Amino acid sequence: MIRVENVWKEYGEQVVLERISLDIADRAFVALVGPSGCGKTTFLKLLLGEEQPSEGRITLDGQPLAPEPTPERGVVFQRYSVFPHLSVLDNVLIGRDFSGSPFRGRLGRVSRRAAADEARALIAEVGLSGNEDKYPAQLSGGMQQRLALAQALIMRPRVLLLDEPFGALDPGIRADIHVLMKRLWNETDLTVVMVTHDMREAFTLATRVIAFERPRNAPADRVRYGASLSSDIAVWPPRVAGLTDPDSTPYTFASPGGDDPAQATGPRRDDPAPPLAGAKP
Amino acid sequence: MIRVENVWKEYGEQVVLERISLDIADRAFVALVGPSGCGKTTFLKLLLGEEQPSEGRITLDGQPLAPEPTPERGVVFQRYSVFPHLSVLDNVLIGRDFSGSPFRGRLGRVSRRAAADEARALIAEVGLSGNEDKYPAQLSGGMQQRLALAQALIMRPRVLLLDEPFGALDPGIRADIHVLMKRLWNETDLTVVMVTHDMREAFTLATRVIAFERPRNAPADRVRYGASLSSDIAVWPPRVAGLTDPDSTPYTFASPGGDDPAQATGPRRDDPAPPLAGAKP
Amino acid sequence: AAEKKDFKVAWSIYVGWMPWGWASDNGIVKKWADKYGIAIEVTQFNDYVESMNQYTAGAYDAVTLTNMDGLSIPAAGGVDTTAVIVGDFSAGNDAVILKDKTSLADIKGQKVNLVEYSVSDYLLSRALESVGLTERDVSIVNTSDPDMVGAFQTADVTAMVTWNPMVSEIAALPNAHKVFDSAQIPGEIIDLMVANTEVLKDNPSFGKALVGIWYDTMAVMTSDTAEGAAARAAMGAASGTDQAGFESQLAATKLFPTAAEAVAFTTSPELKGTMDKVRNFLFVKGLLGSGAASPDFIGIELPDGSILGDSANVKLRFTAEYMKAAADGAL
Amino acid sequence: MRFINLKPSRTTQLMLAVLPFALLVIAYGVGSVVRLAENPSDKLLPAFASLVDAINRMAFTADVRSGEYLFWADTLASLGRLGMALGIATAIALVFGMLVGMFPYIRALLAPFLAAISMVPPLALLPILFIALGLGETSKVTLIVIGIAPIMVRDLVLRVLDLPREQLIKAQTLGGSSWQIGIRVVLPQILPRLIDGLRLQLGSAWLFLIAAEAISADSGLGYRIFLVRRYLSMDVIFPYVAWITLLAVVANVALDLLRRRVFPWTELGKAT
Amino acid sequence: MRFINLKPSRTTQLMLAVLPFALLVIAYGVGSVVRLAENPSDKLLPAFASLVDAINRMAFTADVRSGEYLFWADTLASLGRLGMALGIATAIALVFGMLVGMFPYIRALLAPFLAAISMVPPLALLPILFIALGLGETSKVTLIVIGIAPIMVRDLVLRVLDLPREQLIKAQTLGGSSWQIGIRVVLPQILPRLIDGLRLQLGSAWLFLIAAEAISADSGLGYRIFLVRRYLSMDVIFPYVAWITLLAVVANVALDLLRRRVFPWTELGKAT
Ligand SMILES: Nc1ncnc2c1ncn2[C@@H]1O[C@H](COP(=O)(O)OP(=O)(O)OP(=O)(O)O)[C@@H](O)[C@H]1O
Ligand SMILES: Nc1ncnc2c1ncn2[C@@H]1O[C@H](COP(=O)(O)OP(=O)(O)OP(=O)(O)O)[C@@H](O)[C@H]1O
Ligand SMILES: [Mg+2]
Ligand SMILES: [Mg+2]
Repeated sequence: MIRVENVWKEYGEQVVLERISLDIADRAFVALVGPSGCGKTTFLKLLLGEEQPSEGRITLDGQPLAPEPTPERGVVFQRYSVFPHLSVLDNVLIGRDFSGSPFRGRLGRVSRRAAADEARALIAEVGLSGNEDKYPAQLSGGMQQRLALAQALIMRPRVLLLDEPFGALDPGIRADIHVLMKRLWNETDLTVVMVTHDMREAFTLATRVIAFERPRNAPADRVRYGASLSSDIAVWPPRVAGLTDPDSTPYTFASPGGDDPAQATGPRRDDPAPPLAGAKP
Repeated sequence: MIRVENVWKEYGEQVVLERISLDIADRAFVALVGPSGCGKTTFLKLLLGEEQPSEGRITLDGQPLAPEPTPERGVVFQRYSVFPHLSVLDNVLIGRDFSGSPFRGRLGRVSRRAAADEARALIAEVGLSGNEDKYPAQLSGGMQQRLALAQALIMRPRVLLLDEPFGALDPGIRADIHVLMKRLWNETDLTVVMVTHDMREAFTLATRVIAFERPRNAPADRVRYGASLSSDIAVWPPRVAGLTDPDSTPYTFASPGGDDPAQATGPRRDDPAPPLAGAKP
Repeated sequence: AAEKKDFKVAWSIYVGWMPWGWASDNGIVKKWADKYGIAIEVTQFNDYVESMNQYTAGAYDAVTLTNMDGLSIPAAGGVDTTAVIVGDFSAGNDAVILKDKTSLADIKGQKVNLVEYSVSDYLLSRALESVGLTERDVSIVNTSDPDMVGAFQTADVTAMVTWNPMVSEIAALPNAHKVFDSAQIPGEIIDLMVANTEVLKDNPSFGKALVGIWYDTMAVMTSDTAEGAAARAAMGAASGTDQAGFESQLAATKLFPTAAEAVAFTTSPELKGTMDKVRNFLFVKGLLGSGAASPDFIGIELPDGSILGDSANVKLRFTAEYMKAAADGAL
Repeated sequence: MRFINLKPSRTTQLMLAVLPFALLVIAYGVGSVVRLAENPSDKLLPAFASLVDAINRMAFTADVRSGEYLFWADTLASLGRLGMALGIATAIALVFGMLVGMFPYIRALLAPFLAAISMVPPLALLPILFIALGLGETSKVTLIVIGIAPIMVRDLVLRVLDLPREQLIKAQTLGGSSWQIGIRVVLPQILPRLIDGLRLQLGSAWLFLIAAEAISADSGLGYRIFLVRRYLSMDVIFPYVAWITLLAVVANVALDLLRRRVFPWTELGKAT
Repeated sequence: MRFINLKPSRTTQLMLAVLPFALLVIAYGVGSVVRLAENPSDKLLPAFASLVDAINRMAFTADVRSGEYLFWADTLASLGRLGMALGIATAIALVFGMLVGMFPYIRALLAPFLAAISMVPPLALLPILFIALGLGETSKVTLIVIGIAPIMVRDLVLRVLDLPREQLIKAQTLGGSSWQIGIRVVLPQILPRLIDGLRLQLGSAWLFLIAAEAISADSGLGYRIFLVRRYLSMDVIFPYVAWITLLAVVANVALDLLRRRVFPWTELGKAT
C-alpha cells in the first residue's frame, strides 16, 4: 500500500501541491486527473522518487520511499520513454542487462539468449511481434508506448506510474492499448497510477479517479497556493484486478470512497462526451 | 469550389496517393480521416500548394491552384503554427504587416493602430483577450491553437486548411475550441478542410467526412501502392454554414453523397466511443 | 650540473647554422659523440626565438645564436653561457632596404619594419648612427621574419631591416635598394654556438665534440669538390632553397673555414669593442633585465680572461679554448 | 543514492568551482619556487612577486619611451581590432547565413564553397592577405574575419534550416514575400543564435588576433606577448594571457546576458 | 513564385556548386597574368605552369637531401600528428563530456574551469608547453589537443544535458546504476554528436598543427609552408594549402559518412 501523508511540494516560492493525503491500495488502478499545470506530473515525480516532498512523507508498505527511482516503480511517460538508439528487443532487454551485468551493463551471450526469450514473450504480449529489430523511430507513436510498457514490465515493478502515456495517440489505437492495459493490470501483480487528461480514459480503466485542483487560481494567488485533492471517486461497479471482466461495459461512478479527505466535486470541466453528461457533482 | 481531378502523388519511388478525385463545395467543412501515414498531410500540402501533384490537377473555382502558398488558403498545423518570437498581438498582426508594408514588413504607426483594433477584435473572438502581450510560450497548447486560428483568419482566406489542429489538446479544451470553430465557420465565408485522427471530432464539426486508406498495406506493397479515397460520408442531418444551429445535438450520418467515387466503407477502426457504436458500415 | 652522457643541441634554420643539420644527417655528429662516449641529440627549430627560449629554460645544453641575443636572452636570463664556437660573422647577410629611395639618409621619418630587439634592430641603430640620426627619427613596426618578403610588397611598407634569405629575395624586387648592410660593420654580428657554462665545465668532452663536428663539417662544405657541392646543395634544400641560393647567402657570410681563423678572430681585441657596443645598445633598450642599473650589470668574460662589466655577475663568456684545441689537432 | 542523482548545495557548488583554479595557482606556485631555487633568475615560472612587479610596470607605470601605459594601450588596440572584426564577421554571417539558409538557389551556389573555404588554414595565406590589404589594421581585422566568418555562416545556415517548415509555410499563407519572411520571421529567430555563434567563435577570434599581431603590429596584447617572448618574459606573458582569458570569459557572459535581455522569448522556450 | 520556393534541378545544382570554384580559379589566373606581365619574376601569384612545376618537384622528385618525396613525407608526418591528436582529444572529450554532463558534482567542479580554459589562447603558452613536454611529437600533439579538446568537451556536455530527463529516469527505474546508464544510455547517444563535434573542430586542429610545425619540426605540411614562406614561394604554398583544404574536406565528409554508417538510428530520427 502506498500512503501519502500530508505532502506539500514547493519549487522555490511557488507552492505546487498542498495537503495531499491519500492511501492507494495494492493492485488499485488510480487515474489522476486535473487541469493543466495543477501538479499531476509533480505528484508522479514524488511517487517516483525523482523529487522529494517539501513536507510530509510517502511510504510504500510502511517503508519510506527510496529517494530516487528504483526498479520497484516502473514508469511510462508521454514521450521519450524508450531509448532511440536501441532496437525494440534491446529496449526491452536493457532492464535485464542492468540487473544481470553490473559492469558491462550487458548480459553475456548465453544468459542474454534466455532473457531474450522472456523479452520476446513480453513483446508479443504488447502486440509488437515481428518488430524486434526495428528502432523506435521506425515505430508509430502507439507502438512506441507499447514498447515502453513492455520495457517497464520486464522488471516486474510493484507500482507502475504512467504520465499521460496515451495522450499522443489516436483514438483507435488508444482503444486497443486500453484493452492491453486492462489485461496487463489484471494479469500482473501491479498497482497503477496513471495521469490522464481524458476523463473517458480515466473511467474506462481506473478503479478510482482522483482529481487535483487549485482552489485559488487567480493570477495573484498562483504562486502562494498549490493544488490539492478536490475529488476522489471510486468507479462503480467496483473493478478488482484479476476478478472482473476487464471489458465489462457501461461505467458510472459511486460516491466518494471513505478515504476521501476533500468534499467531492465534479471534474472542473464537463467532458462533452455523453457518458459523463449524467455525472453527479 | 475546389476540384481535385485524378491526383497522384509520388515521392521518388513511393506512391503516397493515387487516383484522388473529389469536389469540395464552397462553405463545406470537410473532415479528412484515415490511418497514420496514409497521406492526409500530403493531401493537405497539395491543397496548400506546398507540394505539386505528380499527376492530375487541382482547381479552385476553375483556376489552377497557385503552385505555392497564398493568402487565400489559410492554414493551422498541429504545432509550429505561430511565431515564437512575436507577441500574441504581433502574431495576429503580421498578416496585415505583410500586405500593408512590402518593404519593411511592418506597418507604420498609424495604420498599425487601425489594424491592431481589428486584431484585438479577432483575439477576443477566439477568447484570448488580455493575452495580447504574451509570447506563445506563455500560452497553453489550446490557446496557441486559438491564436493560430486568429492569425489565419485575419487574412480572410477562402479556404482554411487544418492539419490535426486540436490533436494535442485535452478534451475539455478541445470541446471549447470545437464550439469556437463551429461559430467561426458559420459566421465567416470559409471552406474548411480538416485532417483529424478523432472520429468524434470529425462528426462533431464536419459537413462531410472523407476517409483515405491504403488498399494494400502489406509491407511489400507499401511503396508501390498509395492511399486512395475509401469512403465519403455526408453528415446527417446536413449542416449548412450560417443556417443550422451549430450546436444541434445528436449526430448520425447518411449514406454517401452523390459525388462519392468510392464504395463507402466504415472507418478502419471502430472508435470505441458510444456515439459511433451504431455507425453503419 | 654533474657529469652526464646525453646532451641536447638546438639549432635553427639560418645560413650560418645549416651545417648542424647536415652534420647530423651525415653521421658526423654521431662520429664525434661516439668518440667521446657521449650521445648528442641535435634538434632543428624553425623558430629561432623558441630555440633560444628552450635553451634559456634549461631544455637544451647548447644552442646557436648571435652574440647580441646571447647577451640579452640566456645571459640576462641568468644562464651562464659560454661561446664554444665562433662560426662566422655577417658580412652582408643583414641589411637595411628602402623602397624607391637610394640613400640611407632618406630613412628619416619613415616607418621601418623589422624584428624588434633582434640584430636587425642593432643594425638599424648602427646605420642611423652612421648618418647622424637616432631611433627617434624613425618609427618601428615589429614584423615577423618569415613574412618580410610578402610585407615588403605592400604599399605601406617603405623601409625594412632583415636578414637572409629574406634580404636576397627582397633585393631582387623592383624598387628595392639595399642602403646599408652588415658588411659595413664587419665582425659585429657574430653567429655562435653557445653552451651552458656549468655543463661545459663538468663535461669538457661535450665542448670538444661540438668543435670536432663543426670543423669536420666546415672542411667538407667549404671544399671545392663534388662532395662539397653536394653538401651545399643539401643545406640549400634544407633551408628551403637550392645550391645556388644557398651559395649566394654564404657569399654574404664571413665563415671561418678553419679553427685557426676563428681563434684569431675571437682573440682579437676588436671583440671587446663590439661587445661593448652591443651591451650599451641592449641597455638603452632595457634588455639587460629589469634589475640592470647600468650596462655593467652583466659581466662578459673575454678569451684573455678580462671582464667587461660586473665581475661578480659574469654570464657570458667567450673562449678560444675548444677551437684552439681543434686548430692544434688536440681533440 | 546514485552519483547521478547527487546534487551539491549552493555553497558546495561554489567551493567546487573554485577548487581547480586554486589548484592551478598552487601548482604554479610550487613549480615556481622549485625552479627559482635552482636558478634564481629563471624566467619560465616567475615568482608571484615578479608577476605583480610586471603588472605594475606594464599597467601602472608610464612607458619611458612613449609615455603610455602599455598594458592599457595594448588592450585598447586589441579590443578595437577584435570588436571591428567581430562586428564585420557577424554582419557577414547574418547576410550570408540568411541567403544561403533561405534560398535553395543560393544554397546550391554557396554551400559547397563555404564548406571548402571554412577548411582553408588562413595563416598559410597571410602573404596574399598582406599584399592585397597592406600591413595595417585592415589585414589584421580581415584575418580574424576570414578565420571565423565561414564557420559562423555555416552555423547560421543550419539554424535557418532548423526553423520548422510550418512557420515558413504559415508566413506564406499570410502573404509574406521572401524578403518579408526574411526580415520578420527568419531574422529575429536567428539573431539569438547569431549571438551564440559569436560566443563560440570568441576563442578562435582571439587566436587569430594574436597571430595577426604577432606578424606585424606596434601595439596590442598579442604584439606584446610575442615581443617579450623573445626574452622569455613570462612575468609579462602570464598576466597578459590571464587578462585575455578574463576578457574572453567576460565577453562570453556578456553576450549571453545580451541575448537573454534582447530576446526574452528564447528563455521562455526553454522553460516549457 | 517566391525565390524561397524555387528549387534548382539536379544539374543546375551541380553547375551552381562548381561556379564559385571556377570563378576563383579564373580570378587567380587573371591576377597571375597581370602581375607576371608587370614583373616576370613575381612570386606572389605564380603561373599555373609554375604551380605544376612545384607540384612535380615536391611530390614526384626525390629530395636531394633525404631522398624522400617531400610532399608525401610531409603529408604523412602531418596526418600522423593530426590523427593522434584528434584521437586523444576525442577520448578526452568523451570521458570528460560524460562525467561533467552526467554528474552534478563533477559539473560543479569542472564546468567553470572548462569555460575558462577553453578561452586561453594556447599559442601564447607555447614556451611552457615545449619546455614541459619537449619538442618531439608529444608537444605538437598536445598543442592540438589543448586547442580543441576543451571546446569538444563543452559541446558534449551540452549534448548530455540535452538528453531528455525522462530517459535517465526510465533507465533508473530499470535498475541502471550511474555507470550502467553512462555506458548503455548516455554513451551511445552522444557518440554521434562526438563525431560531429570532431568535424567542427577539424579546421582548428589544422590551424594548431600548422602553428606547432612552424616552431619546430623537420617535416610536415605546416613546416614546409613556413620554411618556404621566407622565400615567398607561393608556387609551393598554394598547392600545399589546397591539399590541406582537400584533406580537411575529405575528412569532414568521411566522418559524416562514418556517423551515418555506425549510428543508423541518428538518421531515422531526422526522417520523422
Ligand atoms: N522544476 C520545477 N521548478 C519550478 N516549477 C516547476 C517545476 N516543475 C513544475 N513546476 C511548476 O509546477 C506546476 C505543476 O506542474 P506539473 O508539470 O506537475 O503540472 P501537470 O499537472 O503535470 O500539467 P500538465 O497537465 O500540463 O502536464 C506548474 O505550475 C509548473 O510551472
Ligand atoms: N517529403 C517526403 N518524402 C518522401 N516521403 C514522404 C514525404 N512526406 C511524406 N512522405 C511519406 O508519405 C506518406 C504519407 O505521409 P503523411 O505525412 O501525408 O501521412 P499522414 O496521413 O499525415 O500521417 P499522420 O496521421 O501520421 O500525420 C508516409 O509514408 C511518408 O513516409
Ligand atoms: Mg504533466
Ligand atoms: Mg499528418
